[in-house]
Amino acid sequence: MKALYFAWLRERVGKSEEEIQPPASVSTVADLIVWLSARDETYAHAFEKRNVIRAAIDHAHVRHDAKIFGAKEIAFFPPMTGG
Amino acid sequence: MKALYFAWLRERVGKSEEEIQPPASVSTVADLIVWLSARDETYAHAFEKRNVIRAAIDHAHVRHDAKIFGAKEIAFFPPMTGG
Amino acid sequence: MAGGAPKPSICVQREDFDAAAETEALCRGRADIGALASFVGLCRDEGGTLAALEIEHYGAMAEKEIERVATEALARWPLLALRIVHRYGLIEAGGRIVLVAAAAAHRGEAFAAAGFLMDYLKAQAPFWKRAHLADGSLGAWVEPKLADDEAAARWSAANT
Amino acid sequence: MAGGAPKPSICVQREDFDAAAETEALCRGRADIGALASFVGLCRDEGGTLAALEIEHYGAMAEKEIERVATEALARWPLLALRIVHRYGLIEAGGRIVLVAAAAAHRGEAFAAAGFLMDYLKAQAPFWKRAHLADGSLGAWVEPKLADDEAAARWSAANT
Repeated sequence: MKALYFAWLRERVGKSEEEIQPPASVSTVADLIVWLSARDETYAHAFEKRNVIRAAIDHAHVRHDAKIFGAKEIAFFPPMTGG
Repeated sequence: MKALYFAWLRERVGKSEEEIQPPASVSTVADLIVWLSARDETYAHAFEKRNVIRAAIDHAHVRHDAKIFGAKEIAFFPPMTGG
Repeated sequence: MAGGAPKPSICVQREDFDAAAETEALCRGRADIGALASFVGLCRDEGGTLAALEIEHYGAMAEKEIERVATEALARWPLLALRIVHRYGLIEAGGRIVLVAAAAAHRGEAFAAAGFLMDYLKAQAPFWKRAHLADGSLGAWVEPKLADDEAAARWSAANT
Repeated sequence: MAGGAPKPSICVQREDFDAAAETEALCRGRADIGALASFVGLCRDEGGTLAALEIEHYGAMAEKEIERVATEALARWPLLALRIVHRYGLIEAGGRIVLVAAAAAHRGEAFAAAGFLMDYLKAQAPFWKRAHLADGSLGAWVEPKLADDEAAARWSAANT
Protein backbone atom coordinates (compact mmCIF):
# COMPACT_ATOMS: atom_id res chain seq x y z
CA MET A 1 0.00 0.00 0.00
CA LYS A 2 0.99 3.62 -0.43
CA ALA A 3 1.69 5.84 2.60
CA LEU A 4 1.36 9.62 2.24
CA TYR A 5 2.60 12.31 4.61
CA PHE A 6 1.55 15.95 4.77
CA ALA A 7 2.67 19.25 6.33
CA TRP A 8 5.13 18.90 9.26
CA LEU A 9 4.69 15.14 9.26
CA ARG A 10 5.96 15.10 5.67
CA GLU A 11 8.90 17.29 6.65
CA ARG A 12 9.83 15.07 9.59
CA VAL A 13 9.55 11.83 7.63
CA GLY A 14 11.52 13.50 4.85
CA LYS A 15 9.31 12.33 1.99
CA SER A 16 5.77 12.89 0.81
CA GLU A 17 4.99 9.29 -0.11
CA GLU A 18 6.35 5.78 -0.19
CA GLU A 19 5.30 2.17 -0.74
CA ILE A 20 4.99 0.20 2.50
CA GLN A 21 4.36 -3.48 3.15
CA PRO A 22 3.43 -3.95 6.77
CA PRO A 23 3.12 -7.56 8.02
CA ALA A 24 -0.34 -9.07 8.50
CA SER A 25 -0.09 -8.51 12.27
CA VAL A 26 -0.42 -4.76 11.61
CA SER A 27 -4.18 -4.52 11.36
CA THR A 28 -5.18 -0.99 12.44
CA VAL A 29 -4.00 2.56 11.82
CA ALA A 30 -2.65 2.60 15.37
CA ASP A 31 -0.69 -0.61 14.67
CA LEU A 32 0.71 0.95 11.52
CA ILE A 33 1.89 4.04 13.44
CA VAL A 34 3.67 1.78 15.95
CA TRP A 35 5.22 -0.25 13.13
CA LEU A 36 6.42 2.87 11.24
CA SER A 37 7.77 4.45 14.46
CA ALA A 38 9.85 1.34 15.09
CA ARG A 39 11.69 1.78 11.78
CA ASP A 40 14.16 4.41 12.94
CA GLU A 41 14.66 7.67 14.82
CA THR A 42 13.22 9.74 11.96
CA TYR A 43 9.88 7.94 11.97
CA ALA A 44 9.84 7.75 15.77
CA HIS A 45 10.23 11.53 15.91
CA ALA A 46 7.66 12.17 13.16
CA PHE A 47 5.01 10.10 14.89
CA GLU A 48 5.83 10.92 18.51
CA LYS A 49 2.73 13.10 19.10
CA ARG A 50 0.33 10.29 18.29
CA ASN A 51 -2.79 11.91 19.65
CA VAL A 52 -2.57 14.83 17.23
CA ILE A 53 -1.92 12.73 14.13
CA ARG A 54 -4.88 12.25 11.80
CA ALA A 55 -5.23 9.55 9.19
CA ALA A 56 -7.23 8.91 6.04
CA ILE A 57 -7.71 5.62 4.21
CA ASP A 58 -8.40 5.87 0.50
CA HIS A 59 -9.32 9.58 0.84
CA ALA A 60 -11.70 9.31 3.81
CA HIS A 61 -10.95 10.34 7.38
CA VAL A 62 -10.58 7.40 9.77
CA ARG A 63 -9.90 6.91 13.47
CA HIS A 64 -6.78 5.20 14.76
CA ASP A 65 -8.76 2.03 15.47
CA ALA A 66 -9.78 1.68 11.81
CA LYS A 67 -8.71 -1.53 10.03
CA ILE A 68 -6.20 -1.06 7.24
CA PHE A 69 -6.94 -4.32 5.43
CA GLY A 70 -7.47 -3.71 1.72
CA ALA A 71 -6.35 -0.08 1.87
CA LYS A 72 -4.62 1.23 -1.25
CA GLU A 73 -3.57 4.59 0.18
CA ILE A 74 -3.07 5.64 3.80
CA ALA A 75 -2.36 9.28 4.55
CA PHE A 76 -0.98 10.73 7.79
CA PHE A 77 -1.20 14.42 8.63
CA PRO A 78 -1.49 16.96 11.44
CA PRO A 79 -4.84 18.59 12.27
CA MET A 80 -6.12 20.49 9.25
CA THR A 81 -6.00 24.26 8.98
CA GLY A 82 -7.91 24.97 5.80
CA GLY A 83 -10.80 27.34 5.25
CA MET B 1 -46.88 68.77 14.11
CA LYS B 2 -46.73 66.63 11.00
CA ALA B 3 -48.36 63.19 10.89
CA LEU B 4 -47.12 60.61 8.35
CA TYR B 5 -48.76 57.37 7.28
CA PHE B 6 -47.20 54.43 5.48
CA ALA B 7 -48.22 51.26 3.63
CA TRP B 8 -51.81 50.09 4.30
CA LEU B 9 -52.25 52.72 7.00
CA ARG B 10 -51.55 55.38 4.37
CA GLU B 11 -54.03 53.77 2.00
CA ARG B 12 -56.75 53.62 4.65
CA VAL B 13 -56.22 57.19 5.84
CA GLY B 14 -56.14 58.25 2.19
CA LYS B 15 -53.11 60.51 2.46
CA SER B 16 -49.42 60.15 3.19
CA GLU B 17 -49.06 63.18 5.46
CA GLU B 18 -50.92 66.06 7.06
CA GLU B 19 -50.50 68.79 9.64
CA ILE B 20 -52.27 68.01 12.89
CA GLN B 21 -52.83 70.12 16.02
CA PRO B 22 -53.95 67.85 18.82
CA PRO B 23 -55.09 69.56 22.07
CA ALA B 24 -52.73 69.61 25.07
CA SER B 25 -54.69 66.77 26.67
CA VAL B 26 -53.30 64.44 24.00
CA SER B 27 -49.96 63.62 25.57
CA THR B 28 -48.91 60.16 24.34
CA VAL B 29 -48.84 58.26 21.06
CA ALA B 30 -51.74 56.16 22.37
CA ASP B 31 -53.73 59.35 23.10
CA LEU B 32 -53.01 60.59 19.60
CA ILE B 33 -54.29 57.35 18.06
CA VAL B 34 -57.52 57.71 20.08
CA TRP B 35 -57.85 61.36 19.05
CA LEU B 36 -57.26 60.60 15.35
CA SER B 37 -59.64 57.62 15.43
CA ALA B 38 -62.38 59.89 16.81
CA ARG B 39 -62.19 62.16 13.74
CA ASP B 40 -64.28 60.00 11.42
CA GLU B 41 -64.95 56.51 10.09
CA THR B 42 -61.90 56.62 7.83
CA TYR B 43 -59.45 57.19 10.68
CA ALA B 44 -61.35 54.82 12.96
CA HIS B 45 -60.95 52.07 10.33
CA ALA B 46 -57.28 52.89 9.66
CA PHE B 47 -56.35 52.68 13.33
CA GLU B 48 -58.67 49.87 14.42
CA LYS B 49 -55.92 47.26 14.83
CA ARG B 50 -54.08 49.33 17.44
CA ASN B 51 -51.79 46.60 18.68
CA VAL B 52 -50.15 46.14 15.28
CA ILE B 53 -49.61 49.84 14.60
CA ARG B 54 -46.07 51.09 15.08
CA ALA B 55 -45.04 54.70 15.60
CA ALA B 56 -41.92 56.82 15.24
CA ILE B 57 -41.31 60.30 16.62
CA ASP B 58 -38.81 62.41 14.71
CA HIS B 59 -37.43 59.33 12.91
CA ALA B 60 -36.98 57.07 15.95
CA HIS B 61 -39.16 54.10 16.90
CA VAL B 62 -41.27 54.74 20.01
CA ARG B 63 -43.80 52.77 22.05
CA HIS B 64 -47.42 53.80 22.36
CA ASP B 65 -46.78 55.22 25.83
CA ALA B 66 -44.17 57.68 24.52
CA LYS B 67 -44.87 61.38 25.10
CA ILE B 68 -45.46 63.41 21.96
CA PHE B 69 -44.66 66.83 23.48
CA GLY B 70 -42.23 68.73 21.26
CA ALA B 71 -42.48 66.24 18.39
CA LYS B 72 -42.12 67.70 14.91
CA GLU B 73 -43.00 64.56 12.98
CA ILE B 74 -45.00 61.53 14.07
CA ALA B 75 -45.20 58.55 11.73
CA PHE B 76 -47.65 55.65 11.91
CA PHE B 77 -47.14 52.40 10.04
CA PRO B 78 -47.75 48.66 10.10
CA PRO B 79 -45.00 46.22 11.15
CA MET B 80 -42.03 46.58 8.83
CA THR B 81 -41.20 44.07 6.12
CA GLY B 82 -37.83 45.27 4.83
CA GLY B 83 -34.65 43.32 4.43
CA MET C 1 -9.41 47.76 16.24
CA ALA C 2 -7.83 49.78 19.00
CA GLY C 3 -8.18 52.71 16.61
CA GLY C 4 -11.95 52.62 17.08
CA ALA C 5 -14.79 51.17 15.08
CA PRO C 6 -14.91 51.94 11.35
CA LYS C 7 -17.65 54.18 9.96
CA PRO C 8 -20.37 52.03 8.41
CA SER C 9 -21.14 52.76 4.79
CA ILE C 10 -24.90 52.86 4.26
CA CYS C 11 -26.97 53.54 1.20
CA VAL C 12 -30.75 53.66 0.73
CA GLN C 13 -31.38 53.90 -2.98
CA ARG C 14 -33.81 53.20 -5.81
CA GLU C 15 -31.09 51.98 -8.21
CA ASP C 16 -29.82 48.43 -8.37
CA PHE C 17 -26.42 47.72 -6.82
CA ASP C 18 -23.46 45.63 -7.91
CA ALA C 19 -23.08 43.17 -5.03
CA ALA C 20 -19.73 42.10 -6.41
CA ALA C 21 -18.22 45.56 -6.64
CA GLU C 22 -19.64 46.51 -3.24
CA THR C 23 -18.00 43.63 -1.41
CA GLU C 24 -14.73 43.83 -3.34
CA ALA C 25 -14.49 47.52 -2.43
CA LEU C 26 -14.63 46.67 1.28
CA CYS C 27 -11.43 44.64 1.15
CA ARG C 28 -9.48 46.44 -1.56
CA GLY C 29 -6.00 47.50 -0.56
CA ARG C 30 -6.07 46.09 2.94
CA ALA C 31 -4.63 42.91 4.41
CA ASP C 32 -6.04 42.98 7.94
CA ILE C 33 -9.34 41.41 6.90
CA GLY C 34 -9.51 37.63 7.26
CA ALA C 35 -13.26 37.15 6.85
CA LEU C 36 -15.91 38.73 4.70
CA ALA C 37 -19.48 37.58 5.26
CA SER C 38 -22.07 38.97 2.92
CA PHE C 39 -25.75 38.56 2.31
CA VAL C 40 -27.92 39.53 -0.62
CA GLY C 41 -31.71 39.44 -0.32
CA LEU C 42 -33.53 38.91 -3.62
CA CYS C 43 -37.10 39.17 -4.84
CA ARG C 44 -38.57 35.66 -5.20
CA ASP C 45 -41.20 35.02 -7.87
CA GLU C 46 -43.11 32.71 -5.50
CA GLY C 47 -43.46 29.91 -7.98
CA GLY C 48 -44.18 32.26 -10.86
CA THR C 49 -47.10 34.06 -9.15
CA LEU C 50 -45.21 37.24 -8.27
CA ALA C 51 -44.00 39.71 -10.89
CA ALA C 52 -42.40 42.31 -8.63
CA LEU C 53 -42.29 43.84 -5.18
CA GLU C 54 -43.06 47.50 -4.62
CA ILE C 55 -41.04 48.66 -1.63
CA GLU C 56 -42.38 51.71 0.17
CA HIS C 57 -40.05 53.39 2.63
CA TYR C 58 -39.85 56.23 5.11
CA GLY C 59 -37.01 58.13 3.54
CA ALA C 60 -36.21 60.52 6.36
CA MET C 61 -35.97 57.65 8.85
CA ALA C 62 -34.59 54.70 6.88
CA GLU C 63 -30.93 55.68 6.65
CA LYS C 64 -30.91 56.89 10.28
CA GLU C 65 -32.43 53.67 11.55
CA ILE C 66 -30.03 51.50 9.55
CA GLU C 67 -27.16 53.59 10.87
CA ARG C 68 -28.38 53.05 14.43
CA VAL C 69 -28.45 49.29 13.91
CA ALA C 70 -25.04 49.35 12.20
CA THR C 71 -23.59 51.28 15.13
CA GLU C 72 -24.95 48.61 17.45
CA ALA C 73 -23.29 45.87 15.36
CA LEU C 74 -19.98 47.75 15.46
CA ALA C 75 -20.24 47.97 19.24
CA ARG C 76 -20.91 44.23 19.57
CA TRP C 77 -18.28 42.84 17.22
CA PRO C 78 -14.77 44.01 16.25
CA LEU C 79 -15.65 44.64 12.62
CA LEU C 80 -13.14 46.13 10.20
CA ALA C 81 -15.63 47.33 7.57
CA LEU C 82 -19.37 47.33 7.09
CA ARG C 83 -21.51 48.07 4.04
CA ILE C 84 -25.30 48.08 3.87
CA VAL C 85 -27.43 48.88 0.81
CA HIS C 86 -31.24 48.76 0.86
CA ARG C 87 -33.34 49.49 -2.21
CA TYR C 88 -36.84 50.89 -2.47
CA GLY C 89 -39.28 51.28 -5.36
CA LEU C 90 -40.27 48.58 -7.82
CA ILE C 91 -38.06 45.49 -7.81
CA GLU C 92 -38.78 42.76 -10.31
CA ALA C 93 -38.68 39.05 -9.49
CA GLY C 94 -35.06 37.91 -9.40
CA GLY C 95 -33.88 41.44 -8.53
CA ARG C 96 -31.69 42.42 -5.60
CA ILE C 97 -33.29 44.11 -2.57
CA VAL C 98 -30.68 44.35 0.15
CA LEU C 99 -26.96 43.83 0.72
CA VAL C 100 -25.11 43.44 4.00
CA ALA C 101 -21.36 42.86 3.96
CA ALA C 102 -19.34 42.61 7.18
CA ALA C 103 -15.56 42.30 7.28
CA ALA C 104 -13.59 41.17 10.34
CA ALA C 105 -10.36 39.41 11.28
CA HIS C 106 -12.20 36.16 11.99
CA ARG C 107 -15.23 34.43 10.51
CA GLY C 108 -17.32 34.15 13.67
CA GLU C 109 -17.62 37.90 14.04
CA ALA C 110 -18.30 38.53 10.38
CA PHE C 111 -21.06 35.89 10.22
CA ALA C 112 -22.67 36.99 13.50
CA ALA C 113 -22.72 40.66 12.50
CA ALA C 114 -24.22 39.94 9.06
CA GLY C 115 -26.92 37.72 10.61
CA PHE C 116 -27.69 40.28 13.32
CA LEU C 117 -27.97 43.09 10.79
CA MET C 118 -30.33 41.18 8.52
CA ASP C 119 -32.54 40.20 11.46
CA TYR C 120 -32.71 43.81 12.60
CA LEU C 121 -33.26 45.27 9.15
CA LYS C 122 -36.26 42.95 8.74
CA ALA C 123 -37.75 43.97 12.08
CA GLN C 124 -36.69 47.62 12.47
CA ALA C 125 -35.95 49.31 9.16
CA PRO C 126 -38.95 51.33 7.86
CA PHE C 127 -39.65 49.51 4.60
CA TRP C 128 -42.92 47.86 3.55
CA LYS C 129 -43.28 45.41 0.67
CA ARG C 130 -46.30 44.97 -1.55
CA ALA C 131 -46.69 42.27 -4.18
CA HIS C 132 -47.38 42.93 -7.84
CA LEU C 133 -48.79 39.68 -9.15
CA ALA C 134 -47.89 37.93 -12.38
CA ASP C 135 -51.49 38.26 -13.62
CA GLY C 136 -51.12 42.06 -13.57
CA SER C 137 -53.12 42.67 -10.42
CA LEU C 138 -51.93 44.37 -7.27
CA GLY C 139 -51.35 41.84 -4.49
CA ALA C 140 -51.42 42.22 -0.72
CA TRP C 141 -48.94 43.99 1.54
CA VAL C 142 -46.41 41.43 2.68
CA GLU C 143 -47.20 40.24 6.21
CA PRO C 144 -44.32 40.20 8.67
CA LYS C 145 -43.37 36.72 9.78
CA LEU C 146 -43.51 35.90 13.46
CA ALA C 147 -40.17 34.20 12.86
CA ASP C 148 -38.65 37.56 11.91
CA ASP C 149 -39.58 39.15 15.23
CA GLU C 150 -38.23 36.11 17.03
CA ALA C 151 -35.03 36.27 15.00
CA ALA C 152 -34.50 39.88 16.05
CA ALA C 153 -35.45 39.12 19.67
CA ARG C 154 -32.82 36.40 20.07
CA TRP C 155 -30.10 39.04 19.79
CA SER C 156 -31.41 40.85 22.88
CA ALA C 157 -31.69 37.59 24.81
CA ALA C 158 -28.09 36.71 23.96
CA ASN C 159 -25.22 38.98 24.97
CA THR C 160 -27.02 40.92 27.69
CA MET D 1 -36.95 21.58 -3.58
CA ALA D 2 -39.26 18.68 -4.17
CA GLY D 3 -37.16 18.06 -7.26
CA GLY D 4 -34.25 17.04 -5.07
CA ALA D 5 -31.16 18.84 -3.84
CA PRO D 6 -29.04 20.73 -6.37
CA LYS D 7 -25.60 19.46 -7.27
CA PRO D 8 -22.98 21.45 -5.37
CA SER D 9 -20.37 23.15 -7.49
CA ILE D 10 -16.92 22.62 -6.00
CA CYS D 11 -13.51 23.72 -7.13
CA VAL D 12 -10.08 23.14 -5.59
CA GLN D 13 -7.64 25.29 -7.51
CA ARG D 14 -4.35 27.15 -7.42
CA GLU D 15 -5.70 30.19 -9.32
CA ASP D 16 -7.44 33.13 -7.70
CA PHE D 17 -11.23 33.32 -8.04
CA ASP D 18 -13.60 36.17 -8.78
CA ALA D 19 -15.89 36.12 -5.72
CA ALA D 20 -18.24 38.52 -7.45
CA ALA D 21 -18.66 36.50 -10.62
CA GLU D 22 -18.95 33.26 -8.63
CA THR D 23 -21.85 34.47 -6.51
CA GLU D 24 -23.60 36.30 -9.37
CA ALA D 25 -23.48 33.11 -11.41
CA LEU D 26 -25.36 31.23 -8.70
CA CYS D 27 -28.45 33.45 -9.01
CA ARG D 28 -28.36 34.34 -12.69
CA GLY D 29 -31.56 33.67 -14.58
CA ARG D 30 -33.54 32.34 -11.65
CA ALA D 31 -36.15 33.97 -9.44
CA ASP D 32 -36.71 31.29 -6.80
CA ILE D 33 -33.72 32.41 -4.70
CA GLY D 34 -34.57 34.85 -1.92
CA ALA D 35 -31.32 34.69 0.04
CA LEU D 36 -27.68 34.41 -0.89
CA ALA D 37 -25.20 34.11 1.97
CA SER D 38 -21.57 34.11 1.03
CA PHE D 39 -18.26 34.03 2.78
CA VAL D 40 -14.75 34.81 1.59
CA GLY D 41 -11.75 33.87 3.70
CA LEU D 42 -8.68 36.05 3.12
CA CYS D 43 -5.01 35.91 4.04
CA ARG D 44 -4.33 38.37 6.89
CA ASP D 45 -0.94 40.04 7.12
CA GLU D 46 -0.99 39.73 10.94
CA GLY D 47 -0.05 43.32 11.56
CA GLY D 48 2.49 43.37 8.75
CA THR D 49 4.47 40.35 9.97
CA LEU D 50 3.11 37.85 7.43
CA ALA D 51 3.92 38.07 3.71
CA ALA D 52 1.99 35.04 2.46
CA LEU D 53 0.51 31.68 3.33
CA GLU D 54 1.63 28.49 1.63
CA ILE D 55 -1.31 26.12 1.53
CA GLU D 56 -0.44 22.46 1.18
CA HIS D 57 -3.27 20.12 0.29
CA TYR D 58 -4.05 16.46 -0.28
CA GLY D 59 -5.28 16.75 -3.82
CA ALA D 60 -6.84 13.32 -4.24
CA MET D 61 -8.88 13.79 -1.06
CA ALA D 62 -9.70 17.53 -0.91
CA GLU D 63 -12.44 17.74 -3.50
CA LYS D 64 -14.01 14.47 -2.29
CA GLU D 65 -14.04 15.64 1.32
CA ILE D 66 -15.54 19.03 0.43
CA GLU D 67 -18.17 17.25 -1.64
CA ARG D 68 -19.02 15.04 1.32
CA VAL D 69 -19.50 18.08 3.57
CA ALA D 70 -21.49 19.88 0.85
CA THR D 71 -23.78 16.87 0.50
CA GLU D 72 -24.34 16.97 4.24
CA ALA D 73 -25.27 20.67 4.06
CA LEU D 74 -27.70 19.95 1.22
CA ALA D 75 -29.33 17.24 3.33
CA ARG D 76 -29.72 19.57 6.31
CA TRP D 77 -31.05 22.70 4.62
CA PRO D 78 -33.25 23.22 1.54
CA LEU D 79 -30.59 24.97 -0.50
CA LEU D 80 -31.18 26.04 -4.08
CA ALA D 81 -27.54 26.38 -5.10
CA LEU D 82 -24.14 25.92 -3.50
CA ARG D 83 -20.68 26.94 -4.63
CA ILE D 84 -17.40 26.25 -2.85
CA VAL D 85 -13.93 27.23 -4.03
CA HIS D 86 -10.77 26.48 -2.03
CA ARG D 87 -7.32 27.54 -3.19
CA TYR D 88 -3.94 25.96 -2.52
CA GLY D 89 -0.39 27.08 -3.18
CA LEU D 90 1.11 30.45 -2.27
CA ILE D 91 -1.41 33.12 -1.33
CA GLU D 92 -0.13 36.60 -0.59
CA ALA D 93 -1.41 38.74 2.29
CA GLY D 94 -4.73 40.26 1.29
CA GLY D 95 -5.41 37.41 -1.14
CA ARG D 96 -8.51 35.22 -1.24
CA ILE D 97 -8.31 31.66 0.14
CA VAL D 98 -11.82 30.25 0.20
CA LEU D 99 -15.33 31.04 -0.99
CA VAL D 100 -18.60 29.53 0.20
CA ALA D 101 -21.85 30.77 -1.32
CA ALA D 102 -25.21 29.24 -0.35
CA ALA D 103 -28.50 30.22 -1.97
CA ALA D 104 -31.92 29.42 -0.51
CA ALA D 105 -35.48 30.74 -0.42
CA HIS D 106 -34.96 32.24 3.05
CA ARG D 107 -32.05 33.81 4.86
CA GLY D 108 -31.92 31.49 7.87
CA GLU D 109 -31.07 28.48 5.75
CA ALA D 110 -28.53 30.31 3.62
CA PHE D 111 -26.69 31.73 6.66
CA ALA D 112 -26.75 28.44 8.55
CA ALA D 113 -25.43 26.44 5.61
CA ALA D 114 -22.60 28.91 4.91
CA GLY D 115 -21.57 28.91 8.59
CA PHE D 116 -21.73 25.12 8.81
CA LEU D 117 -19.64 24.70 5.66
CA MET D 118 -16.93 27.08 6.83
CA ASP D 119 -16.74 25.37 10.23
CA TYR D 120 -16.41 21.97 8.55
CA LEU D 121 -13.92 23.10 5.92
CA LYS D 122 -11.68 24.38 8.75
CA ALA D 123 -11.87 21.13 10.68
CA GLN D 124 -12.19 18.47 7.95
CA ALA D 125 -10.81 19.60 4.62
CA PRO D 126 -7.23 18.37 4.03
CA PHE D 127 -5.39 21.69 3.76
CA TRP D 128 -2.46 22.89 5.88
CA LYS D 129 -1.26 26.46 6.08
CA ARG D 130 2.29 27.62 6.61
CA ALA D 131 3.37 31.21 7.14
CA HIS D 132 5.91 33.03 4.99
CA LEU D 133 7.07 35.93 7.11
CA ALA D 134 7.55 39.51 6.01
CA ASP D 135 11.28 39.33 6.89
CA GLY D 136 11.72 36.64 4.23
CA SER D 137 11.97 33.69 6.58
CA LEU D 138 9.76 30.64 6.62
CA GLY D 139 7.37 30.72 9.56
CA ALA D 140 5.61 27.95 11.45
CA TRP D 141 2.79 25.70 10.33
CA VAL D 142 -0.44 27.35 11.41
CA GLU D 143 -1.79 25.70 14.56
CA PRO D 144 -5.44 24.70 14.55
CA LYS D 145 -7.53 26.67 16.99
CA LEU D 146 -9.41 24.76 19.63
CA ALA D 147 -12.29 27.11 18.80
CA ASP D 148 -12.38 25.65 15.27
CA ASP D 149 -12.92 22.12 16.52
CA GLU D 150 -15.59 23.39 18.88
CA ALA D 151 -17.24 25.30 16.06
CA ALA D 152 -17.45 22.13 13.99
CA ALA D 153 -18.61 20.07 16.97
CA ARG D 154 -21.60 22.32 17.69
CA TRP D 155 -23.18 21.19 14.44
CA SER D 156 -23.21 17.57 15.59
CA ALA D 157 -24.63 18.55 18.97
CA ALA D 158 -27.42 20.50 17.30
CA ASN D 159 -29.85 18.79 14.91
CA THR D 160 -29.22 15.23 16.02
